[in-house]
Amino acid sequence: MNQKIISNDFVIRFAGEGGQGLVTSADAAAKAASRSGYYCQTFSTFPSQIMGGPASSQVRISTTQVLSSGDFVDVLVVLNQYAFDNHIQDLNQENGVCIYNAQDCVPSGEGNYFGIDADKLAKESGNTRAANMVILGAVAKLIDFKLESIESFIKDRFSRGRPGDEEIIKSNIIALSSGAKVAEKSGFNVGSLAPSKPPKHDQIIISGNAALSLGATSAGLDSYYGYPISPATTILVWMEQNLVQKDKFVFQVSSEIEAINNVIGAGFSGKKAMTATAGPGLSLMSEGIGLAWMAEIPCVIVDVQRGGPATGLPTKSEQSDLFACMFPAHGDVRLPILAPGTVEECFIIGGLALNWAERYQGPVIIMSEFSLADRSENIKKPILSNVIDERRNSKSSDNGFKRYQSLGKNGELSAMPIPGNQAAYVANGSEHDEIGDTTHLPKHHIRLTERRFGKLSLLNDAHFEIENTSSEIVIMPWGSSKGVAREAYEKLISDNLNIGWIYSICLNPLPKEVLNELRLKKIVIVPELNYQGQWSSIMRMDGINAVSVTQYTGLPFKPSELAEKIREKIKQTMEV
Amino acid sequence: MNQKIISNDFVIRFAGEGGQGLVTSADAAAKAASRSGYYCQTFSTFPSQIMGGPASSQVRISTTQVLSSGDFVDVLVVLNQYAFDNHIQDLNQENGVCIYNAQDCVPSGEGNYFGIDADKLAKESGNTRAANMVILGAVAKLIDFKLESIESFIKDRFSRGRPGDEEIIKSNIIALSSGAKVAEKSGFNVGSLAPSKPPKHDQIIISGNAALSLGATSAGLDSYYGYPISPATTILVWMEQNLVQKDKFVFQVSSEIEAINNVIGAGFSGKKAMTATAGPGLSLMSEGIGLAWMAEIPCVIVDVQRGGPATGLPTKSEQSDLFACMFPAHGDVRLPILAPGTVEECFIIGGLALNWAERYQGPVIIMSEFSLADRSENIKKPILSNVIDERRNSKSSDNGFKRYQSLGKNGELSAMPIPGNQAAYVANGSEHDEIGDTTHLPKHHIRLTERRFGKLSLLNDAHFEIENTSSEIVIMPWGSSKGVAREAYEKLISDNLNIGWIYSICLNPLPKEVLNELRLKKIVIVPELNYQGQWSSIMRMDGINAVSVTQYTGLPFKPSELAEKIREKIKQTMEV
Amino acid sequence: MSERNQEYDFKWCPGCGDFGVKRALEMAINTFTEEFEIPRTSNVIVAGIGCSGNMVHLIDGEQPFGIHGIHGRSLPIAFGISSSRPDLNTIVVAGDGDFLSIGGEHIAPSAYRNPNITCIVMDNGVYGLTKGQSSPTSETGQITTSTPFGKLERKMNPLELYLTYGVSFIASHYSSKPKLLSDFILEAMKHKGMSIVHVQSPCTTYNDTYDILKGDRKKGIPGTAFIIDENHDPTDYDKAKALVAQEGVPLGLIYRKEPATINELQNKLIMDNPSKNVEDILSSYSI
Amino acid sequence: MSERNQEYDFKWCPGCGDFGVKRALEMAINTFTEEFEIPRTSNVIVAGIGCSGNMVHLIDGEQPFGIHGIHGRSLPIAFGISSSRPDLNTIVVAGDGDFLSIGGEHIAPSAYRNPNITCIVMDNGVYGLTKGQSSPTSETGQITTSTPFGKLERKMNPLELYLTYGVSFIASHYSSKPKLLSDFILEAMKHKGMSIVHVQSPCTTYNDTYDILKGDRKKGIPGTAFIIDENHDPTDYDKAKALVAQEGVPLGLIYRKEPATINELQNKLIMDNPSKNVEDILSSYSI
Ligand SMILES: Cc1ncc(C[n+]2csc(CCOP(=O)(O)OP(=O)(O)O)c2C)c(N)n1
Ligand SMILES: Cc1ncc(C[n+]2csc(CCOP(=O)(O)OP(=O)(O)O)c2C)c(N)n1
Ligand code: SF4
Ligand code: SF4
Ligand SMILES: [Mg+2]
Ligand SMILES: [Mg+2]
Repeated sequence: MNQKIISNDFVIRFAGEGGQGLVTSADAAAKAASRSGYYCQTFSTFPSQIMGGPASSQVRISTTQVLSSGDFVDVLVVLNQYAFDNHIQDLNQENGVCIYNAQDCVPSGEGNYFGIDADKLAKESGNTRAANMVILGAVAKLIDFKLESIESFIKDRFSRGRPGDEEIIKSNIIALSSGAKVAEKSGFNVGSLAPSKPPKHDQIIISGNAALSLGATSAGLDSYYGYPISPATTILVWMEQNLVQKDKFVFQVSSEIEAINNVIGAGFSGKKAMTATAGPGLSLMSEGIGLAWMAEIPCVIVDVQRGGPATGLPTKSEQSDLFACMFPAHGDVRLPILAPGTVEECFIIGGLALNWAERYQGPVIIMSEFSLADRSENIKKPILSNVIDERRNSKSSDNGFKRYQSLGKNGELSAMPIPGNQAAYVANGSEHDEIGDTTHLPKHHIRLTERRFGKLSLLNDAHFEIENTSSEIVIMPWGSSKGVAREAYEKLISDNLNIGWIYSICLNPLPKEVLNELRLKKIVIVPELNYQGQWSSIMRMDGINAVSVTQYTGLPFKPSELAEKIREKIKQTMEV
Repeated sequence: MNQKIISNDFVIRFAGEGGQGLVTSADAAAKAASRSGYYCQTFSTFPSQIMGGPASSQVRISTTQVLSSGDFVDVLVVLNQYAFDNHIQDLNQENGVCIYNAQDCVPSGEGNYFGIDADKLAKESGNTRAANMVILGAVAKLIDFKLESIESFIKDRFSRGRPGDEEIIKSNIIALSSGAKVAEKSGFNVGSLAPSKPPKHDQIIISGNAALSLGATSAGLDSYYGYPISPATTILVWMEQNLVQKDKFVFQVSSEIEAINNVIGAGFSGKKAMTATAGPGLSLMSEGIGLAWMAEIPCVIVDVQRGGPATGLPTKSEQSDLFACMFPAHGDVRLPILAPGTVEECFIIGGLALNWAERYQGPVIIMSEFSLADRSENIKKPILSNVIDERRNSKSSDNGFKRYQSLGKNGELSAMPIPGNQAAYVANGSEHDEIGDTTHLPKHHIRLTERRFGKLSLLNDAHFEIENTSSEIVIMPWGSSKGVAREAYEKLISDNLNIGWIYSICLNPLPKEVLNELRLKKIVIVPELNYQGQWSSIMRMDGINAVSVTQYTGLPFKPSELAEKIREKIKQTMEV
Repeated sequence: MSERNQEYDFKWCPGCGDFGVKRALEMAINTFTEEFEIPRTSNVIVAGIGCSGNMVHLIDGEQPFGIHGIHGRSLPIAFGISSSRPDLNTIVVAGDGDFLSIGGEHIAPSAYRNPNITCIVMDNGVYGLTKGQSSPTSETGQITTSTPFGKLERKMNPLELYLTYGVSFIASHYSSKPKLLSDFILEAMKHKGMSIVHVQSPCTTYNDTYDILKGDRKKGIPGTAFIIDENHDPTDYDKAKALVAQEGVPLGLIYRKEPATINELQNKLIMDNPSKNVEDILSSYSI
Repeated sequence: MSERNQEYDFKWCPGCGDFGVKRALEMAINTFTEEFEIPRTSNVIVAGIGCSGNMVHLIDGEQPFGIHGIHGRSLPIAFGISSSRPDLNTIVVAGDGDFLSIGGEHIAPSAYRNPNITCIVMDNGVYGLTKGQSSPTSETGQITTSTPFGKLERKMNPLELYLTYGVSFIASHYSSKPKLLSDFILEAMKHKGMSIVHVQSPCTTYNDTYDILKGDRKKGIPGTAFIIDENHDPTDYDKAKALVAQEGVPLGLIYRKEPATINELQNKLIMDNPSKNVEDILSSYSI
């Protein structure tokens, strides 16, 4: 027990009640670790109530890029009995250690547990609010994380130029070391975190939703309209704080129906416009999204998925809105969909979606997901001058403009004039002729239906990954399951399975290269967080032999479990 | 030209402007013919404006059940130049004759055309409003239809116990015969309608929407809430006229969002409730439909399809709402769908959908379509005592009732108590436990997701057709394309093609027998009126090798064209 | 936490105004059920989405029926229930965001129909459940998570709207006096037609208005809440208008009249017109 | 039929009130465009779905921009345009069903914001395009295709609602005097903020109210339309309230005030607070 294992990777979880500062603790640990050159990823789970209720927040710290929230917990901090009872089974059986709040918890059975009276120690440090620091000190000690790094983090954080700063810093440092001492005395240790290998480039630490917002803003977002809904609310809040600039407009409106029609108006008027919502709001936007498709109006709709259907599981993880996003409205509609798989991709897609909307003159959907939107991760600091702000072709000519012509020989789209300039037309949700006037003659409906689907081919520059093309079996995750699928994939590869990897941040239209490759495969295995296997279903529509590995628990996959399920699925399908 | 061909089947079309009584003429012809023992089917097309605009209405009269609106027009009546120019190409090249309004139309070129001054002749008959009768007389003469039958129809219609009745009848009969005389003088004839073979059973003549409404009412519909929208408005109007009975409730509400939530309330309260809409309203109902699925509340939503997307083509034919109906909301949802293919099936499904909603405790979608909803057809008179009024299992027991238990061993569903009785529970759109209280724990979400999908298997008694199981190729239409597909199928069969026929009025869940049979087929050919091939796509999801023959013109298929397209498709796919 | 679901349930924050409203509603349901000798299960609670809507799971004692639907649609769901089953006591519980923002569209059409529904609106001037965004009844200038620089648009006066729409019973109150509040809820339930009891129910976490409502006696600051003058005649529409135009939060019955309910009107229509049976309707299609 | 689309287009029925409204709107656009020396393409017409909404395709002469959206959503679309592009002259054209029933939810929140939008509501008391169903402004008791036994619920008073919501410019008129009507539309366009010109525009096919509006001189029956007394002070809210409470259809300007528009408020907020550029925001995430 006293022989220290050196590890590249630790998961630290704080479990207790909502309102006990669990997220703050995990975030502080993530910040401190990333300042020391480690990679981090946080993950939280909480009920949909404001205070109290069982909640937890964790951080995974690693010497390399973190792909998922991991299988087990190496250091578990539990603040009450319920937390102990419900999280202890996640503790790493080998070296995991549980720190419990000695006042509120009596651990059952034997194990690597020790109690700490953080409140008392905080008081003794001279700062009743430093209980979190006591715990952080204990945690750091358990994984041999240098206290000095946390101390420097504390100094930065509390150096706010106020009179009491010095004292607060001092007491926090005392609290930190008193926690460390308890951990040392306990005799437990989890191992030693291997030295960090800091990347060469600058980094930022940011959540998925903030990255998406920042990406959109740096690509020229002009107007944002939204209505609060978990887990998309943080995008609205971000915009209200940051999109406060000349000629920009941001507003909390009265419903999602308003929001979708607002972005249609703004998009029509020549601006880059966006709204973000979750499932219930997406459903309400159905009619409006159909209008944007029909009248060909650039706008971006972000769906930060949570558990469904209906009000569903507002603070849980699920990837079950794919059918609803791909076919969001009545009539022949199939929307372009971008689904980020990492926080970095959230940034990229925030801008790309806006650019695509401009380029193909229509609505684009971004599908994020609770666990991705909410987690913090340190990523490479984006270079803003590299971000493209693509604008629609709006070349005006005469009045009575043929805005809705058929596609050109090379797929070019007729220009979309901007109000105030030459070349007025009517953007029409009824079927129409070239200038937008209503007509229901067969020839126009045929021509315009083909135009609407044809122009999707302009959206051909999204990121994709194809690896190990020689294998017949391929893993193809989408969206937020990318990281965990990658971890599972690497496990299976290291077990000498001959499988390939395909990933596309764009689900519609699928890049040609991806589609061609997929069609060659004997089996395409899709890990996804829904019941119906929605993405594999859509791929089967398109002639791909895809099967899903599903999970519908409200939680993300765990890497080892997923690897096992994939192995199972391969066996099954190869047997048939 | 003067040698009369005896035919089983004539198509008569009246073309002109909206407001010129075109529909009335076709309906009158249909009524008169069905009274003489013929089978009839009407079809109309008009712009979405109130008066004027190019419109037409036709009736196909036959000695056997009419399956479609046919390929060509045998007698074309055109009331203006535009109508002539735009309909003349539909005239049967062999024996077709066109009657034109001599005052408003100068036919171009040569052909079997003759003019008639119906207004003048009507005036001469002593009844300026009898111009339609003049034309009907001419039409009847051209196909050798007995004037006496029309005369007796006129007598019935105008015998209203008013003083002027006698005179009106007389003048109408004069008008009729004066029209017949002009036709006789013209020297043209189209052929002779073969003698009718009247069915043994009683008949009614009714439109698809009226049949659906009547079917629902006879199966115990209690409450109807709706908002006007073409082509579903006639259901609302029907209900407002007829569902005026004790303990029933019918109301035009303020939007489709209201309507869907109204039927949810009514369904929850223990009543059989229904609403009808078209695409735009369906999209607006998205969130509500998801709630009905999640909280498991019986209700029926009728989608009378028109051209989409958005406002689309409000008075045209399309079957493009299938994706939207099958996956109407965010989250894991897949709704039961009944799609009538004939007016008779409209009646059956009106009741069946309500019964299914009760049985599986959830929402059921009926997908009708403009051309089916709007056409009149003579069908067997339903025997009301045969109609089943199935009600939910509501057996109450104690309070704190476990309404959302897992399915029983034989798929039984726990009872759904009715307010006012024992056994209160909360119907919840958030994920919940047995009694409906909110919980987002994995075990409940897993259990209830499986419950919601599992209970679909209770819906296993809908009509289906499987013919010629020996062939590898099968035609499988859905909904309103059934009749025309059948006509094409019979053509192809008579050309000795070895193809089979599968049809199911239920698209989800597919009857087991149908699914098994489909999976055995090399190719399943789906004629459908949309761009994406929506039904074949969904079948491919489910492991069926289906391909579509699509059309997206806003018009129904024509039988010969469709037969050709199917032949083509078979060739293509067999070559690959 | 409810007795029924020990495992996991929703809890209001300590001090949340909704606790008081819950007690008031429980008392009103108890009395109503006893007085009219109906089964307790003839009470149906239709809940909106918000902290407030969680009320439906938290009622103590023998349970009424309930439906916890989607955000903003409690009124149309209630209309479906009450119009189909006029024998039930249909109660809406919703927050200000739910009832007045996304659901605001349903109030006027309902008022024109006058269905027999009792609405209890828990107004805390904020979106509680989504963590403190501005609502229609937030103050202009108020800082919330979605208005970090202060809310820009005008504040809604819900009582004035109800009156203009013609809601046939309107009371206003706050959550601090459950017993008093329950009297008005009971009256509202007894009222035949659409009734709204608009309750100031402070959100201690995001918009704690207790002090503003009650004032501070020590500091001599008066509260905004005031008891309606006992001479106020609630059948006088103009007086009611004047009352709701005043500053502050009136406590008591603002307006009441008794026009026919939509079910009464429809019943009359059915009496006045020949009832149709299905056989007759079918026969009208004979050829 | 428009010059532009000979092949197939929408036509109003002979005598439809919307013809008059169209002429009035054309005149107002012409004058506004000339007076402010803006390009004609700086006018944007946002149309609802209904006979009335077809206006957007039928404007004679050089075309303004237009958007013909979905039923009931003209106001939120217009808000997206006007808030993003305050330089444009944003005009809504919609029917009573579109604006007041399914779209009714958008009026109040818009009014609280006071965006610079001019709404022209063509009220014919009926759903024209779907063939004659009852609308919020149909009379109680009126027989329509959806109320074969007479409409049961109360009729809406839209002018009173606009006032209560706080719409900052409200005029009422009818379609029979296009020149007069155009003056009010022009004023509404000039008004900075949300303006509504509510026009009685009879539906000759399903609800011909010309005679009721104008009365019958021969028979000595007075019309319901009356010109607003020239002493009426449109800046007096209470007088405006009294005016719209009267029977009949007032012709003229009912109310006007000039609070800041939402864009003015947001501009002020931007001036008052340090503007953020993307570099700064990005840096705040540095580790
Ligand atoms: C269609 C939809 N939009 C948004 C949400 C997210 N949401 C849940 S509660 C709520 C607002 C709650 O505010 P309020 O109604 O005032 O209730 P409170 O929590 O303050 O009691 C919102 C916006 C949702 N569930 N559904
Ligand atoms: C979501 C939706 N519901 C219903 C309709 C059908 N619809 C088209 S126009 C209309 C009402 C028209 O009435 P109004 O707005 O008064 O316009 P009018 O035709 O009288 O000018 C309706 C219900 C639709 N297009 N979309
Ligand atoms: S957030 Fe506010 S409204 Fe919600 S439970 Fe807490 S105090 Fe009550
Ligand atoms: S139906 Fe009425 S509103 Fe529509 S065009 Fe005709 S007259 Fe005008
Ligand atoms: Mg609130
Ligand atoms: Mg109208």
